[in-house]
Amino acid sequence: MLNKEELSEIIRALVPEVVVPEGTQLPEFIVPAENYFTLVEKLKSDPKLSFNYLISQTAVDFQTNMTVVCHLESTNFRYLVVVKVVLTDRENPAIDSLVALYPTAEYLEREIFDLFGIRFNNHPNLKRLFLEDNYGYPLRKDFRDEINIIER
Amino acid sequence: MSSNIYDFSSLTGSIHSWLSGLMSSGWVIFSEMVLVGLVFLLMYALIGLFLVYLERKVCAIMQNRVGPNRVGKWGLLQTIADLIKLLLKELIPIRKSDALLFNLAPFIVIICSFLAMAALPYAKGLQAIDFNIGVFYVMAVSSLSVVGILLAGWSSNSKYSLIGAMRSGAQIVSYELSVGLSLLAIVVFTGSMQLSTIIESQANGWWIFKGHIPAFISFIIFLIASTAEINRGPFDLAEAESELTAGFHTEYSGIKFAFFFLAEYMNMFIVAALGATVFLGGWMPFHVGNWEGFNLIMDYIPSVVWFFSKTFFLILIIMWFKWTFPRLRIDQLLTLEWKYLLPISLLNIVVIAFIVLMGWHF
Amino acid sequence: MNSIVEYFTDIFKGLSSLWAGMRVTGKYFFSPGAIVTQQYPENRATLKMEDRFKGEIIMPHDANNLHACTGCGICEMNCPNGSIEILSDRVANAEGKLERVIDKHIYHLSMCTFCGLCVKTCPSDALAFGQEFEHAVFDRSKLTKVLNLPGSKLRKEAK
Amino acid sequence: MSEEIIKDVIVGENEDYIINMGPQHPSTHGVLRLEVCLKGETVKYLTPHVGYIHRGIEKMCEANTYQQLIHLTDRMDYLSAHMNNEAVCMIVEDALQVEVPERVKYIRTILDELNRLASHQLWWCAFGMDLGALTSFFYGLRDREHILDIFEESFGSRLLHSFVMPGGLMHDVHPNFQKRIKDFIKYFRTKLPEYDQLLTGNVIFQNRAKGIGMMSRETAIGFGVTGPSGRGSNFSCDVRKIAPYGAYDKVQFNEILETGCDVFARYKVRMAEMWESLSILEQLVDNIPEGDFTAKMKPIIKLPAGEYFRRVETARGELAVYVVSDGNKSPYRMKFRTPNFSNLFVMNEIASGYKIADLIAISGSLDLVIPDIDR
Repeated sequence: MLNKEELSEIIRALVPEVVVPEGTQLPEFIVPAENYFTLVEKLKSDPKLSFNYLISQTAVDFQTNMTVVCHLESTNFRYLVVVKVVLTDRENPAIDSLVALYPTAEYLEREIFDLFGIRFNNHPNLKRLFLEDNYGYPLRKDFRDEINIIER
Repeated sequence: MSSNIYDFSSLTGSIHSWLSGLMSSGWVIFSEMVLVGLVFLLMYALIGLFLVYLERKVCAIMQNRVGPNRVGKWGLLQTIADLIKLLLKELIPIRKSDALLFNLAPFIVIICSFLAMAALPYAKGLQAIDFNIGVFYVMAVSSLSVVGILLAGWSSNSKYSLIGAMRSGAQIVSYELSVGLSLLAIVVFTGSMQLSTIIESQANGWWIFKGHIPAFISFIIFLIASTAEINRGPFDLAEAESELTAGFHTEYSGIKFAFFFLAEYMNMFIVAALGATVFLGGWMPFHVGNWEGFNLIMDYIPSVVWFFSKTFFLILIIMWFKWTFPRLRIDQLLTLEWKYLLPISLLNIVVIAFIVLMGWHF
Repeated sequence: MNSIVEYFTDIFKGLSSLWAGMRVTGKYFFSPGAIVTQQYPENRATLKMEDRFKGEIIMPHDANNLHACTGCGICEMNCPNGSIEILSDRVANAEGKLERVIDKHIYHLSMCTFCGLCVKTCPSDALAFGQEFEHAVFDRSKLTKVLNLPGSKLRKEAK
Repeated sequence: MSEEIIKDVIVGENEDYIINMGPQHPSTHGVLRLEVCLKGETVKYLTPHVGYIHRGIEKMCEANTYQQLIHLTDRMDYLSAHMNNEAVCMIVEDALQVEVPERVKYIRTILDELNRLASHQLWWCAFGMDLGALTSFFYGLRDREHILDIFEESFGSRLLHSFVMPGGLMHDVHPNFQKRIKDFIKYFRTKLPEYDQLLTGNVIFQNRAKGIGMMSRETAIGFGVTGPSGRGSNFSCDVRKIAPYGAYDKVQFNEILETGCDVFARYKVRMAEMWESLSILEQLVDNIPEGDFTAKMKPIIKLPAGEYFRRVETARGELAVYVVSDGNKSPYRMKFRTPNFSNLFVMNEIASGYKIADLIAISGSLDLVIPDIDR
């Protein structure tokens, strides 16, 4: 069982652009958007890590940027890591899709697209999941709906 | 035999002679037909309503429930209330459906069950028409209802209905064989297809007891196959409410739906009556060998009671099946027929023929 | 030969497993005492709800038509659905000071999700859960209730 | 609706025969729509459509305080309401570094298991009914009633009991709590063998359930299928074992794993889990320590700025909660990774190629609760 430092050493060796913030609950790795897919692919295929289970994939709107957050677990070694991508372009955020690695990402990414409007490159079927096509992106902080949402 | 104290032939004979005194023979036959038709119509409605009520109560008690208990004493009028509701409901026309066939289908189904009722012997001397091919006639007529089901499924212009109808077609066509072969076993024993002859031949014991193990096996096969033939659970694939919502009658509403519903229960009554007649001695009382006193007491129970109690016993068993077992899948249904029931009943017929040839039966 | 034996043991096993299921339903069929259905409208007299049952929010009043609500508004603040509205007045008391007194404690039953936060957080234990559960009415406005009875006053604790 | 809009639809030989299963269909267990393409009776492919009851719980959480949003989580997976509550409460306790009393941990674990039992019972009813055995539905509901009565006595509500608060419980359990649970365990131990006689051993049931809906371990992990559905494919995903919470580190229990990968394996996992839950309850119910029912909490909870992640095992799989806090009294972003979301979307993978009747069995074996998907 590797501890947090050893894990970040290994991952830093895989993709050197990774930034490891301090003082987080789980091992966290912030990666540039262009290295995102490569990193996750290596995390999954590396026999020492084999992060084969994508627990959750979501996004957070920090108003200055959009952050895509992935929680990955390795079912063999029970490591849990967080991979983050900061997207500074809030108008047209786009990122690589993980569908090729994890089939569950297809629907998680559709949900993110539905609620945040983040586009996923190479996604086989990027359509809205829950809402209508012209609804807007409700989980963005600047989303306003005077009719249906009552502000308190 | 002293079992003719409740003979209905004297009653029917006296009605016939009374009518003959009033009018010419052509009119006698016509008025008798009207009379019998009215009696059957009344009986059909009463039995149908009671069976619906019975089914609800039986399943409720099996499931630790009370069942209908609001309308009337113990909910006895519940089905009548339901019938009134169904009569008042709107008949919804389906867009792009074949209107003629769509409206025709419920009538075909219900007429088939009417026809079959005519040949059943309800008591000694109480039978509308005693064909010499009675068994064959009942089977042939009751299997006609598949035409109605296929028409209903096809003409509704609904995909669920179509799947249900196709299932029903495959199911009835294959299970008809097993029903026929299991009835054939008793026909071989008696040497006659006439229902009255079959009953008379059971005066000294029912075929299920007299016919050794082969008769029992054909009784079991008859129960299974006839349950399948009338589209009842666990073989209710044609309506399969968890898969096809309501199968072939998804698009029907109001009284047209009620026709399907009633016909299903009447078909159950018909196969149970046929099974009771052929295997359990029809209206023949239960006799045990040389117990004269016991047999005499049994003779005092009217033959109508015997017939209906045997029929309802079989109906209860069929209901018991439905409320216990999960539904089969279509391929398993056909596997059961072609791999198990059909070979066994064929083998059974051969064994029975051998027994009859050697004269080993009582 | 083996397959023939298997064929018949399959039939036998299948039939016996079916019989096991039929025994269960048959057992209940012949023991109507096992019926568990409660016949609801008839058993109203004997139907006793648990004393913690969350039926609706009530404000208990004592025999002198006094309640404990000071109108502080904590329940209104804590309600996640906005189902409580408090209309309070300022009334001069005996010493001439202005004191806050509730005018109406309005409770919208139609918006309540029975989370219990108002009862839990009330500092003076003025609210409680009632046992009433038959809330169906013909008019939606009847679901808006005023919890403090007309003419009721704040119970002054003996100092 | 005008006549012109409706055109004749002619299904040619090369066109797919598509039927819509749902949103109002007896066996989709909620407002789920499955667009099923059939060839004869065989499913060629299917597409799930969700969102009919999307309520935006994640958005609503952003406007509520941590105490207030507890009652929203009840309404995600209403059959494991208690586990959902507990997940949020534990994340708050983690962030504030509050140590909850032992008594609270024990009671929470007991409630977890009771809730799991109630949920599995309801699944058993519904699964029997999906396969056409209607009697099983009433037997399961009859026994579930006993658990709901225990809930009602202690928390006042039967299904959506927002009973767990950050830091502990809303109030203490009823004095009868232990006795009633013991009675229930005794009662249910006599009823579970009946379930087996009625359904498990039945030859028709076994033929319906065996060998269909094959989901390999890789598929289960790839699609994130957790809970009993995943464990039926030998995917060890029980959070109670991986990261014990509550009093799960103090009890002996087995993680049920089956290697069958089919519907029957998933069925067996759930049946075995009911026995396992009974044994966990037996170990805990007599050992509830005395003490407070809540830790000292401030009336206004403000989570320190940061990100928190917590997983619990609900009756249907792994529920993960991810909170981003900016130091205010309500979360900045709250994400629920709900088990049914992943469990649903594996349907196309495991139901293609089987009969339409098997599709019902497969969706029943995944034990879907639709509000959990739509959130």
